[in-house]
Parts: sequence; structure tokens; C-alpha cells
Amino acid sequence: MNLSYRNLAIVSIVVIVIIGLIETVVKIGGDGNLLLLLSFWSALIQGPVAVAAAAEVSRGKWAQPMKRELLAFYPLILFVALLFLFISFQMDIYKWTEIQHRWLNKSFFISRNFVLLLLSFFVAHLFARASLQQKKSSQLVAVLYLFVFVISQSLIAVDWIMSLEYPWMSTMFPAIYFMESFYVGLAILALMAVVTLRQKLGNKVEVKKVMRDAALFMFGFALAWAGLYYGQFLVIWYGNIPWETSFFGIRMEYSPFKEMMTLIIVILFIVPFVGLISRKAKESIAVVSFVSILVLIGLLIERLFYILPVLPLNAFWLVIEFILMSAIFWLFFKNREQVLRIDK
Amino acid sequence: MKNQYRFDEKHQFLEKLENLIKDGVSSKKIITYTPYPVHEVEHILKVKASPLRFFTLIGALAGLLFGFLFTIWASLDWPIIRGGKPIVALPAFIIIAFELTVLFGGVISFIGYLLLSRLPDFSKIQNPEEYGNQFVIQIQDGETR
Amino acid sequence: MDRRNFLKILGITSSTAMLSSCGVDKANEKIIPYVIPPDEEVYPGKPLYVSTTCTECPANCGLQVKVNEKLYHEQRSLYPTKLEGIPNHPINRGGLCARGQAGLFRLYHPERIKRPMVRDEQGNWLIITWSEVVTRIQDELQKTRRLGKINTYLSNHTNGTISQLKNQFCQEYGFERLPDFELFSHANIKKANQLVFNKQVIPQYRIAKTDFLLSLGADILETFVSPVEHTYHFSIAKKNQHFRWYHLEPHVSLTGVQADHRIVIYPESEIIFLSYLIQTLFRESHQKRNLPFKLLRSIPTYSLEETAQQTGIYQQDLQKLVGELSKAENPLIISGGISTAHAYGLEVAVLTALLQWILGITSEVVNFINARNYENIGTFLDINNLLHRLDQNEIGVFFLSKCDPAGQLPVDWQFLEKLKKASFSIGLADCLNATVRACNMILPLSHTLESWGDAQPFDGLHSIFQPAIEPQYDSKTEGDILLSLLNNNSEFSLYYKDYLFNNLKSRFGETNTSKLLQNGFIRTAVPESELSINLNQVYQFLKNFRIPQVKRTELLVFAPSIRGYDGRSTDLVLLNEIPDPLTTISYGAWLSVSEETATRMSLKDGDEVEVRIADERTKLPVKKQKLLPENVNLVQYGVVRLLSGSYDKRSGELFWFIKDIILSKTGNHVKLPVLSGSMDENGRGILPHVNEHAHEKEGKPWYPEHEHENYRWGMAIDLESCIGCNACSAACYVENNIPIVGRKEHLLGREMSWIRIQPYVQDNESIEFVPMMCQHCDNAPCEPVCPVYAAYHNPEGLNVQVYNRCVGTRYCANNCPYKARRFNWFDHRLPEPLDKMYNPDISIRDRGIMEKCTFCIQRIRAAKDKAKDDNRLVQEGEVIPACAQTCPTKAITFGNLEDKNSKAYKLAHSEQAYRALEELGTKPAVNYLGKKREHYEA
Amino acid sequence: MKPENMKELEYNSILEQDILDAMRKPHPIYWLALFICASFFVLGMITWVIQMLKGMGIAGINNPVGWGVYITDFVFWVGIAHSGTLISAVLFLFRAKFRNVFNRSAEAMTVFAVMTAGLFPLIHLGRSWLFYWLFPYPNQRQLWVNFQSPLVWDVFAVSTYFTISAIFWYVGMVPDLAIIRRFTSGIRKKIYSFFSLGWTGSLKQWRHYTRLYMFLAAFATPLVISVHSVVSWDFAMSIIPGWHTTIFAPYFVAGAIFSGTAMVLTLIIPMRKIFRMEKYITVDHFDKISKILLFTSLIVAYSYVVEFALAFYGGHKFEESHFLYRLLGDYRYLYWLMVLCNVILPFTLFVGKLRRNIPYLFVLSLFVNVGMWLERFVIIVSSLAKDFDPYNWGIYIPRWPEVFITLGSFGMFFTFFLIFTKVLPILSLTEIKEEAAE
Repeated sequence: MNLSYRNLAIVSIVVIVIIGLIETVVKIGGDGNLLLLLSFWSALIQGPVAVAAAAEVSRGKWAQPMKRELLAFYPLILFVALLFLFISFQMDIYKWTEIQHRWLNKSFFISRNFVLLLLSFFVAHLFARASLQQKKSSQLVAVLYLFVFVISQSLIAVDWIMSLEYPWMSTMFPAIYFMESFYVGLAILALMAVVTLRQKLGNKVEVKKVMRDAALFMFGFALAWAGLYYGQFLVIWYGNIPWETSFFGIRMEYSPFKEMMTLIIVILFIVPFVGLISRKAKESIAVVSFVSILVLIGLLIERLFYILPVLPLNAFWLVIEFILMSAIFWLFFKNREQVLRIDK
Repeated sequence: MKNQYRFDEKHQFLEKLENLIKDGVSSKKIITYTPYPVHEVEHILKVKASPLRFFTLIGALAGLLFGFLFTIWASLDWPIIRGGKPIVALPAFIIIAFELTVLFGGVISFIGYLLLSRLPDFSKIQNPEEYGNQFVIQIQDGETR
Repeated sequence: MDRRNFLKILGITSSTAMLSSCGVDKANEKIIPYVIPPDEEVYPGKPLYVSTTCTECPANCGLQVKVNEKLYHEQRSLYPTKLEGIPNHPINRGGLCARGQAGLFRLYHPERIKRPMVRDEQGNWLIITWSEVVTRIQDELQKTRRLGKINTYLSNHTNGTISQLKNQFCQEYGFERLPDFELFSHANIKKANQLVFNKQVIPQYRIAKTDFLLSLGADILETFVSPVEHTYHFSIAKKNQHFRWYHLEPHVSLTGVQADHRIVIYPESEIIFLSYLIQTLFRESHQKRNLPFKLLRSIPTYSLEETAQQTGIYQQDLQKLVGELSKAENPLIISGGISTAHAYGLEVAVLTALLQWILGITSEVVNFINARNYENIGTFLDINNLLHRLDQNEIGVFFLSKCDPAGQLPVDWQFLEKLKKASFSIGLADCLNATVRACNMILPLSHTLESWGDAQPFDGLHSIFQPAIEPQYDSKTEGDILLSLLNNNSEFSLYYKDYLFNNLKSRFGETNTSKLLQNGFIRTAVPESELSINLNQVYQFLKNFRIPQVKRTELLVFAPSIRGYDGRSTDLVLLNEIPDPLTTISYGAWLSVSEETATRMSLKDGDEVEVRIADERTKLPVKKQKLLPENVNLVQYGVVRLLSGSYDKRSGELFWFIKDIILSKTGNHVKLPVLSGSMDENGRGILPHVNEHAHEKEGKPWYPEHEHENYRWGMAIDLESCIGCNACSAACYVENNIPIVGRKEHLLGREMSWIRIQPYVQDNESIEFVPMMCQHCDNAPCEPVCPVYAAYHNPEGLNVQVYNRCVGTRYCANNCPYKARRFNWFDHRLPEPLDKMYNPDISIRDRGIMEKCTFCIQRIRAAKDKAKDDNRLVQEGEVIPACAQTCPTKAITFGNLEDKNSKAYKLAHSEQAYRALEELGTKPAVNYLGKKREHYEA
Repeated sequence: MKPENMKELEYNSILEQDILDAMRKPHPIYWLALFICASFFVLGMITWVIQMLKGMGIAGINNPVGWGVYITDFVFWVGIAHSGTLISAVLFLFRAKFRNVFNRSAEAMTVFAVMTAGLFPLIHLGRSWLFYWLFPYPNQRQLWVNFQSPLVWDVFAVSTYFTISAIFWYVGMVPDLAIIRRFTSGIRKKIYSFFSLGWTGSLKQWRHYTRLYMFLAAFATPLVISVHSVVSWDFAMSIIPGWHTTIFAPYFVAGAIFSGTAMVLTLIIPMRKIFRMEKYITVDHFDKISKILLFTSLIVAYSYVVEFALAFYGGHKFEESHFLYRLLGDYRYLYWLMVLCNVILPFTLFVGKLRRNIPYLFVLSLFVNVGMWLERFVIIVSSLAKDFDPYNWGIYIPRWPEVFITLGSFGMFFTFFLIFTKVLPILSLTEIKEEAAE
């Protein structure tokens, strides 16, 4: 279905309202729903833009043909920002709210995150415009966006997720977090390449090349991800300091978390690594799309893995919320021309 | 008899090569000498992909396997408690295993390379063949590969 | 002499036989008697134990000397390798202080005098034989007789048989035996007791028996009369819930910080305080005994405010004190040390005696029957008298035995110059000191551990000196010398040992004597006598009662130190290696100044100041010391020479502080070896009250408990009774051959102590001591990081360090949160002959090796071997590490944590127990027993 | 870069000539430099011997600071090694052509730096003469090494790293050695022909060669990351505040590449001048490489921020007080100097002009070298100086052995490098030709 830019806006506002209602009015027991929703989709939405920016900075040919597709999602950052405001109604999911300190206190928490999301939306907007108009400044803005991206994703990691289990902390955590977002950004790039190939749009050779490069990078990122994750785990395991081990402690002792752990490792590391190791695989549409979809699922599981041990979730409403989000996501992809029109 | 064509420019050399193939000279009879790797030659002569990767793969796997078995066996051979950590501490052994994977993989690939390309070639070390920066095509009488 | 030969001799002369065996071929008689006879089959490496007596201070603790047979310079022989207290000895109960532990450093002191020497006309030393000694002394005596001079004999605190012999000798040769010389003669206390009770003695203070202790200035836990005994008593008293201890002092002392209430009082104002107490007690009629009115009236009366204002004590403290004192059933008041060592010291002592009297004095707490043996000890009156006579050239032959007045008397008394005026001075000593260096003749004395003798620490207790090693040099015991002189016997074929035994047997009879030899001590009955007050004398004294004009001036306080006593121990290297507990300064001299003074003069630690007293002056680096009152500047006896001394003309008590001194900054800076990085614990989980049971809320460590078979060795340390005296540290040094590294290394922060006392100042009013050693963690961070398994965990829960396997990466030390591991930066060896004391059961570590506390694994091994032989498990109390063994308060309990009935287990699981830094999840095997809450509320 | 109109053959022979000129008879100044470096090397070695004979104590290390300059140097040199592999392997995989002018000397740097680094763990051992006890072999009592110890990981990582990068370097050099062989005579010819293994440049050799080079690059890339991760874990595995933090692995890897890249600049810029390589090593190349410098500097900066931010976020007493100490404590000057060198100055590279200003880059690279050395020093020393128990706090000041041995290590490194510039082709001829041909 094709929508004008205005209608898109309206639809998204409607969706925001619906989700808002679910979260504020309905919500039966699903304390973690919104947090899960946001932490997953924020990664999915900021990631692709970051990939585009990275491509811009490295002047690499590799993502250029798919730039428009990547940039299609930047308005959704605003969407996330608005949704985030609903968190302020359920701050009690954070135990630290009982004793607040200089960094962890409600008002500052909401404001800094909201502002940062807005900022990243704004910069993304500038970047989209500059890059679509092949402005000279495009590279600079791209760098700027990458900064904001890294900062906001790190902050999301520390504030939204890590502070759930205050005083547990791991300096690696934010790093893993934003690189995961970039990782799924690549997965989405690959998927979009696949889609365009299916739809016989664009220059076949170029798009195929994009897909292969995306696959190559995913392969690399799978390795890097494993490295970081292992790095974090090993240090905590070896140090064996009680207040630090507690985080992995619960997650490795009880079902379903320990199964989740293995699943995450299989999906985000082993499958992409083995699957994409050979050149042929990197070129096969089937393999690439399969791996990319898995990676997205993997990310979802990973977010679950962080939140589920701490907060209860309500499956039914969660599904609904996710359907809504995916719909919006799809709409923006579908109507990217509309979205990017104003940037001409 | 063995006839040789020498070229100063890469494209001439490639043209000649293609012509030769067109003229039905068996690619097996052709030897080329180039100052740097010219991938087109492989396409023209339809050379199979190098089997080196098998060496690499075997080396890597061997390293990985050995890494784990070795560390585990060594620590079980005389189990000693240190810091209350488990005797078989896989998270720690992963590192050893990884390093050995790389080590074996790398070394065996190198050895494999020497075997495949028949190096070092001592006769040539004695009196080296020099082609300078020229691109050379040789056509043997007999099979070479 | 090899072991077999040695045992052969033992065969004919085991203790009782020995008594009858006098006479046979003495010239080359070489026996070391021993007390615990070895089993039938003796094998090398099994040590012997000899009971004797400690002579490091006049307290005379009971000693049990561990004698090992070992190879030294290619020859097998027996060497004392460790000193321990006799377990059931009435004074020290098995404990021994740091000074006692360091006794071996005197026995093997490099400056031991090796042979008799005499000065020639040019004043050079000539080495002479003992027979020459006798003849020489004889004709010196001739000379003086002609000159008509008086011969004098001065020695340090002597009692028992030797004292008799001395008297005998002095009579024979018309010597005048001067009263014994001790810097701490406690003259005022003796004098006061004489005034009040007609007993010129120092009673035994039975702190264990009291429920309220009030001590004024007396450093009962450090040097006062019998510190180890007091310390033991103190630990017993602590067990009593109702026990309260108020300590008043003008400065800060290790003793003071142990008291429940340490109250700072202006110097010299004790009288006012005491008068106030007495008057108030009477006013509120809490007195148990009455005093005649006129006597009472002669004691000045002060209002609460006045007293507070005059003494600087807070009113509420005074009231609290009076309240608790009046409730006390069996109160004990001890004044001494710095509180009696000033111009009004005698008054203080008298009032104390009086106060004790009216509060009801029982031999339970103040025991005059078994009084301390101080009657021979002279005062500064005697010293002054002596100096005067020296000045008058009245002194002829002058024996100075085992005492060092030249080194100890105030500089401005110029003892050395005056000593030269004696026509012939003879110094008897085991080690060189200032005095003997100035004498005309030096006679080497055998160390106590090389000689026979006996002592009488207090009435009714007799203890023996027995040789634990043959004399290492051409030295004699004082007894032998006197005997030979008496009988003009230049072959020295007469033996003091025989003299001694005859004497002992005549006094105690055969069986008791052998008991004395067996146990090292015997007790004899002393006639009870009712204590009565001499009201008239007291009244006479109080009539012209002097009230001090308390004015605050800059003071220089000389305090005795637990390391140096009156300075006699400062030349023992071990006692320099071990830091002073309050400042953690190890080597060198310093001046402790109060925070206020430091800020006023803008002094940093190590800044040098010049101390000026009249025309005497000296330069010292300063150390800021918390808790030290303003205007009070502290130095330690022996560490710093007493600059100018004045004394009480009535009693002859030396004054411990000098008024109106002038401090001036010199601008120089001296590096001080301060071992503590910071005395502020700031809630880091080393002291109990900070984060008790932090682990419970903090989540749990990852790995499962590993199981132990039969044993898991562990320790419980009671901080309640740890007084920070460093005895454990000293014992550890000697037991484990720990290198002594010296000042330079200390300045770099490379001390090697396996166990150390960590002082922490709590909100500027108290100091907590934490003995810190390897915690033998279950999840020890040091173990996994060692690449070569040099550090690993043995099945008995010990964190073991395999020296031979260590390559010295120092990773373990880095990763140890307690920093209990010590690295050998160099090949440290004790210089000869000190290396004779090396414990053969322990290897000596080379450079580049990590070492640390092993829970005295050698002792564990020994016990296990024994247990294995009569196949059973090691029993409770069979293994006692050196630190636990010597601890005067028995604060350290070692045992098997696997055994649910062991004391260690019970303590480790008591509600007071906590582990240092336990939120790190290291699961230490050392459990600290935290202090009780009320101590912090106070 | 090859001018468009120039014939390939001509260009190639000029290139070869230029390289050979670089290898001609050295200038006296070269000998002087070589002599100075070598004598520093010898000085360092002598110091080490003295230290072994007298004992570790002559150095300034103490209790609590058991690791000081030696370990700092170790990490520093391993770090230097890294950019070599990065430039030759990683950039190769990314098909970044500009690497071709750097990779030969960068790889040489790697090999020499690893050799230098490898010495320090031995130097800092209390009993250096027993260093072989760290190798994985069973001792008389059939006990192996402790595979849980980060130090054993080091043994594996560093030795693997050395082997692989040596092979990689050599393999890359074989065709070039064959070229040198062509221009030399006598004994030198013999040597070069021997090491060029009788290379002809036949298809058979090339086709496997390209694969091999690819695989080695593919191995070297994760290897380089693992090596410095392991090095970082020497610290992160402990429980010492300031050491025990999860981000250390990526943080150190980035730092390593950062310092390594700086060292590449420090070496290449004078080399380019001396051997007149401006033709081949152009400003564009420097522009690109300084972007790497900037990028890694960003990562390092990120790590600094995260470390501190989370220390204060967590509010754990040890962490917090430690990081305060780092900022304001005894080593604060070093710390702030480090921030200047590693963050503030490199950030100037955002300015395109400065990226292309070669003298500036040279000076900057020196600063970065200093800064990265300081970073390791500050991390290692300040963390140990004030850990858990206040009684143990102390500080560490290096003494002469540390100074001499550090100088010695630089001497060693530069000696090797100087020799390299004269006996081996400092540019990768074959790859430049290949690039030129496209």
C-alpha cells in the first residue's frame, strides 16, 4: 500500500497512541514489554542508518546502491523517542528508583535519553538530506551521526538495560550493544538487497555485490561479536567477584535462560560464521537471507535474555506490539520514496 | 623444441594467450611467467582453484582439536586446585585452542604451499631463471602438469 | 659435639643425676641439660626443649628454648633456634613479647664480646687470658687499698643466688655493692607504698581479677613492671562482661588505645584528678574504708568544673568515671609510668595508694605478699650519689655488670667523663655498649642462654637459667668470675653451677630443685601478712602537700617503647625491622608531634626539627601522630638519648618529660620508613563494623566449594584482645627465617614480614589493630594466575607456595587483595653469627622468589607425622603456629575448620566473626572476631 | 604512483632501480645511527645481566607495585607490533590498495617489535634464568604449566604471533627477493637466490601464492586481535580495581593499533625522505593512514570515557576511589599528559589539512608513541599503587635499570630496523607493480 508522507506520519502517530494505550491503560503484568520493544527496535532502526553513514565515511562503494533503502528508517528514530516517553509512567521497573543518585534519578534518566534520541533523529535527518543531495558536507554529517549513534546506543545499554540490575556493571556492555545494532543494520542491508533482487529493481550486478559485501561484513561482525561477548564473559568468570558474577550467575543456572544463552551464541556467532565462511555462500540469496533473518531473531532473543530474568513479560500484548512495529517498519520501507522525497 | 613469447605489456601478453588457446594449444602445455600475479591467466587457462585451502582447513581443525585435548588432558593428568576454579576450565582453554588453531593453520598452509608449488627449487637456486619484468609464455612439448 | 655423643653424656647426667655429678673432670664438661627427655629412639631433626628464664627485662618470663642440632660451618652442633614461653608459667603463660622473641638476636649478636680485654697505658685494648684477669684485678685491688679508695660494684637488676654471691664477694673485698641500676626503678611507687603501707615494694597487679581498672600513665601492656603478665591478665579480664578500663595519660600509648575509655589528662594534673576522686567518693559516701577527718581535709577539694578545667578532662567523662568506679566491686587503680615520673609523681603515687585503700584493697587485685622483686633496685638518688663520689675521685676498682649507665643516663650528666675518674673500671657485659667501651677492662659474660643461674621474679616464684648452648666465645658467667676472684683461683676450676645447685638444694631441697629444673620454675609459700595503713605518715606527707600549677607548655616526653624498653633492646636488629605499632616506623629515630603542632609549624612527615632544651639540642625528623594531644612531643627511650634529666629529690624518680622545650624547623627532610600506606581504613571492609556480612546481599561467587579431606586449617583472630604488640610478628620472623632487609629496603616499601599489625585510626579517637597475614583463601586470586603452579591450593585448604617452582612473575602478589605475599628482591641472609638461629625446618629463600605466611606448615607437618605414626588424626591444639603460640593475649586461635568441635571452627562461626574484604568472594580461612558494638558507641 | 603515459616496463624498472638505490652502500650517518642504536642495545643487555646477578631489587619495583616499567614496555612493544599486521593483513582483506607502500616496513616492524617485546617478560622474571619453565612441557614431576594463567596464554599468543607474522612477512617478500637476486652478484646473489627459493614467477607459483597470502591474512587478522586481548587480560583477569574491567580487550587492541600506526609514521616519514620514496609514498597515503590513527584514537577515547563513567555509575568504593586517584593522585601529571597525547592531539586530525601535513604527522606520531607508553604505565602502576587495603598503599618510581633496559629495547628495535632497510626491499615491489598495472 502506498501512502503519502502525511499519511505515514498519521499512521505512525496512531500506532504510537495504540501502543501507548496498551502500555498505560491495558498492560496486564507485562512490565518489560515496552522496554523490550524499544531496546529491540531502537537497534533495528538506528543500525541501518549507521551502516549508511559508515559507507558514506569510508567512501566505500559497497552500500551506495542501497543507500535510499537504508535511510528510509531514520524518521522512526523520532517514533522510538516518542514511545520512550511512556517509560516514564513505569519507572518502577528500575529498582534503583528507591534510592536515587546523581546519575540514576528518574527525571534525568528520562530527559537525557529522550534528548539524545531526538538529537540522533535530527542528525540522521541532516545526514539523509546531505547524503541524498551528494552534498560535500555529507561525510562530516555522517561522522556526526556515527558519534550520536554510538553515544545513544551506549546510553541505551547502560541506562535502559544495565541499570535494571544495578549495581552490576560491565564496561564492555555498551560497546557490545552498539556494535550489535550495527550488526543487525548489516543484516537489514543484506535483506533489503535480497528484496530488491527479488523485485528485479536496480542494477543486478551492483546489488548482488552489495549483498556479498553485507554478507562478508556480517561474517566479520559475527567473529567480532563472539570476541567481545567472550571477552566480557571471561573477565567476569575469572575475576569471580560476587557482585559481578551475579549477572551471569542467574542466567547460566536456570532455564530457560541458559538455553537462551546457547541459542544466542549459536545464532549470532556459529551460524553466520559457518554459514558465510565460503565465497559461494556469500553470493547465495538463500543463505544470506536465511542468516540475516536469524541474526534479527538472535538479537530479539538476546534482548529477551537481558530483560526476562528481571521483568515479567506479557506475551499476548507483546506480540501485538511487535506486529504493529513491524507494520510501521515495513510501511516506511515500502514508501521510502515518499519518506525521502522531502530531502530532494 | 620449446618456443617462447616475451611481452613488455600485460595486455599484449593476455591477447596472445587467448589466441593460443583459441588456436587449440592445450592449456596444459602452456607455462606463463609474470612479474606479478595476473588473475586473468587463471581464467583463460581454466585452472582449477588451488587445493591449498584443504591444507589450511586441516591445519586449523587439527590445531583447534589439539588445543582443547592437550589442555584438558594436561590439567586432568595432575589435577590441582587453583583459586577454586574448575580443573577443566574451558573458558580459559579456549584461548590456547584458538592460538593453536591459528598457529597450525598458518604453518601447515605455508608447508602446503611449498609442496604445491615445488619450492624451494634447488636447481633454480643454483642458477635462477630471470624474466625481468617481462610477461613470458612458454609452450612445452610434453605435459607439464 | 654430635648428637650421639651428646645423648651419651645425657645418659649419665639427666637432670637429677646431674646434681650429684659435680666434680668429675669439669675442665671439658660439656652438657646441655634438657627438660623434656626425648623418647627412646631419637632421630636427628627432632628438637629439644630447655626451660630457662628471659632476661630481656626485669619481668623474668619463663622461657622454653627450642634447640636444634644442625650443621653450621661443616660441623654438627646444637643451636637454640626459637624462644617460646613456658606454657603454664605463672608470669607469661606461654606468651612472650617481641623483645623476648628477639632474645636470640642478643645471644648471636655480632657485637658479642669474644674474650677478656684490658687497656694498656696508651689506652689500646690488649687481649688477655682469664688467669691474667684474676691476677690483674688482684693487684688493682692492692693499689686501691693503698690509695684508700672505695671499690664499688654496680649491676643491673639482680636477684636470686647470684645476688647472694655478689654480697659475699663484696664483703670479702670490701666492695660497696651499689643498688642495682634500672632506668625504670618505679621509685615513686615504692616510696609511696612505703609511706602508706610501710612496704617499700611494687605489688603484683592482678588485672584479671578486677572489674574496674583505672590506670594513670602506667603503660601496663608495654613495659610497666611485667607487661606480658599484665597483657595476659587483660585478656582474661576482657572476657568479663562488666570489666571496664579507664586509662588516663598525657600522651598516647599502645596501652592507652586498648582501654575502653582513653582519657587525655594535662601533664602533672593527676593529683587534682585523684583528689577530686577521693573527695567525691567520700562526699557521695562510696568509700569502703574511712579516713580520719584531718587527713581527709589535708586533701584539696575541687569542684567538678575546676577539676575539668584543671585536668582537661570532660565533665561527663569525670562523672561517668566516678559513677562506674563507685559501682565497681573490686576496683584496681594503677598509677605509674609517665604519671608518676614528674615533679608531683610521688603525690600521685601516694594518692593512688590512698584511693586504692579507701576503695578496699584486697590481695586479690593488689598483691603485696608476692611483691615484685625490686628491693635491690636503686634510684636516681643513688646514681647521683655515685656520680658525686666519682667526681670526688673516691672510687677505686669499679665493677659495672650488665648495665649501661653511659648509654642510658641523661647526656648532661656526663657519666663517661666521671667514669674515667674511677681508678680502675671493669665492665662485664655480653655485648659491647657505651659503658664497657669506656672501661679499663672488659670481661665477656656468657649470655643467659649459655649459663646457669636463677631468678626470683616476685616473692614466692623462683625460676632457673639453664644453658641451651655451650658458650660460643671465651666468656664466663658473672658467678664463675666472682667465685674465681673470691678464691683467687685463676684456673676457674670452681664452678658457679655447683655453688648454685648447693644453694638451691639447701633452699628448696633435692626434689624441688629437680622440679625447678624440669619446669623451669617453682613456687614457694610466702607468709601472709595483713596490710595496714600508716595514717600518721600519710598525714605527715599530706600536710605539706604541693599543688601543681598546671600550665601548658611545649613538652618533650620520653616514653618507653614496646620495642626498645629503656633502650636496651634497640640494638637488636629484629626489633628495628619490626615497626613501632602506633606509627609503623621501623628504623631510625623520630619525634612524634601532634596534628596541631604539625599544622602550626607546617610540618610534613619527615621534616626535620631542632629540639632545644636549655643548652642541649638535637635534630629529629617529625612524624605526625594522630591522638597525640597538643603541645606533647613524643620520643622513645633508647631510640633517642635522654637529653637532660632531672629527678625527684625525695624519691629519686627520674622525670620522663622535659618542659619548655623549643622546636624549630631546620628545613631538612629525612625519609622515614613508615610502613603503613594510610591509617585511614575508610570503610574498605578490613574492620568489622564497616560492612559486616556484605557478601549476603552482594550475590555469590561462581565456583562450587571444593571439599577438604580431614583437615581444613583455619584461624580465628580476636581483635577484641589483640593489643598490636607485634610479638606474633617477631615470633614469625624467627620461626620462618624471614629475611631482615633493613632501612633502605623499607624506604622502598619492601618489608618482608609475613604477619604485620595494621593500625587504623577510627574517627580520630581510637586505633584498631588488625594482624594481617596470608588469608589462605578458598578462592585465592593469587593461585590461578601463577603460570607454573608455584602457588596452589592443597587439599587441606592451605594456600601453598612452592619456592623451588617459583620463577618470580610477581603476578600472585599483584593479584592478592591483602598484599600478604612477599618477594625476595635480593639474596637476604643474616650476617654471621646471627645465621646460627636459622630454623633448619625451613628453607632459606633465594632472590627472585615469592614467599608468604604458610600457617607454619612445618609445624603442621610435624604434627601430622606424629599423628600418622600412631595412626590417628591431628588433635585439637597439636598444631600451634608461632604467632598463636607467642601471643600474650592468646588472641589467635588456630585449628581444623573441618572439625566441628574445634575452637577455631566455633569462633569462625560465631556471630562476631567476619572475614577481611569478604565482598571480594575470596573466602579466607582467617576469621576475624570483630569488636563488640558498645566500643564504637563510646 | 605510475604516471598515466609511462610505459609499464619502464615504470617497473625505474621502481626497481629506486629500491636498489635505497639498498646501495650506506652513508656514514647510517653507520653512526647503527652504532648508537647497537650500543644502547648492549647497554640494556648488560643492565639485565647485572639485574640477574644482583636481584630484581636494583629496579624500582616494590610491594605493592610488583609490575612497573618492564611490563609497560612489554605491552608497548606488543602494541607497536600490531599495526604491522593490521596494515598488511586487515587492509589487504579490505582491498585497501594504499597499504602496498607501507606493508613491507610495517611487517618488518611487527617482527622486530614482537622480538623486542618477547624479551620483557623474561627480563621482569625474578629468576630470568628459569624462563623456560613457562613453556608447555612437563617438568621432572610430570607437571605441566598452568593453562589457566594469563601469562601462559601470553606465551602461546606471542609465540604464535611471532611465527605467523614472520611467515607472512617472508612469504610476501619471496618474489621481491627474486628481483633483488637479479641485480646482485657474488655471495649476496647466492644468499638472495637461496632465500627466494628459486622463484620464477610461473603461474604454478603465483596461483598458490595468492591463495596462501589470502589465508595468512585471514589468520593474521583474528590473531592480531586475540594477541592484544590476551595481553590486556594479563590485567583484566586480576581483581585489582583499574585492571579488572571487561572492556580491556577491545580497548587494548585499539590502543595497540593506535600506537603501532603512530610508530609506522615515525619510521616511514624519515625513511621516505632519506630514500627519496616520495614518488611512491604519497601524501594521499598519509592521509589514509592518519585516518586509521584518528579512528583508533576515537575508540581509545571511548574506552577512557566508559571506564570512568561506569566507575562512577557503579559507585563501588574501590572502583570509584581508584579512578579518582588516577585523575588526582600521585600519577596525575602522567595521566593528563597521556590524555593530551592520545586524545586531544590526535583529534586535530579531523582537520583534513593536518592529515596531509607530513611534518605535523611526524611530530604527532611521536606524541602518540609517548602517550601510549604512558597509558600502559598509568594503568599498570596507578592501579597497583592503591588497591584494597590502605596499609599496603605505596608508590613506584623507576630507577636506572628500568631506564637503561627501556633504552636498550629501543636500541634493539632500531638496530634491527636499520639493518632491514639496507638488506631487504623496503617497499613491496610486486604489489606496487600489480597496483600500477591496474
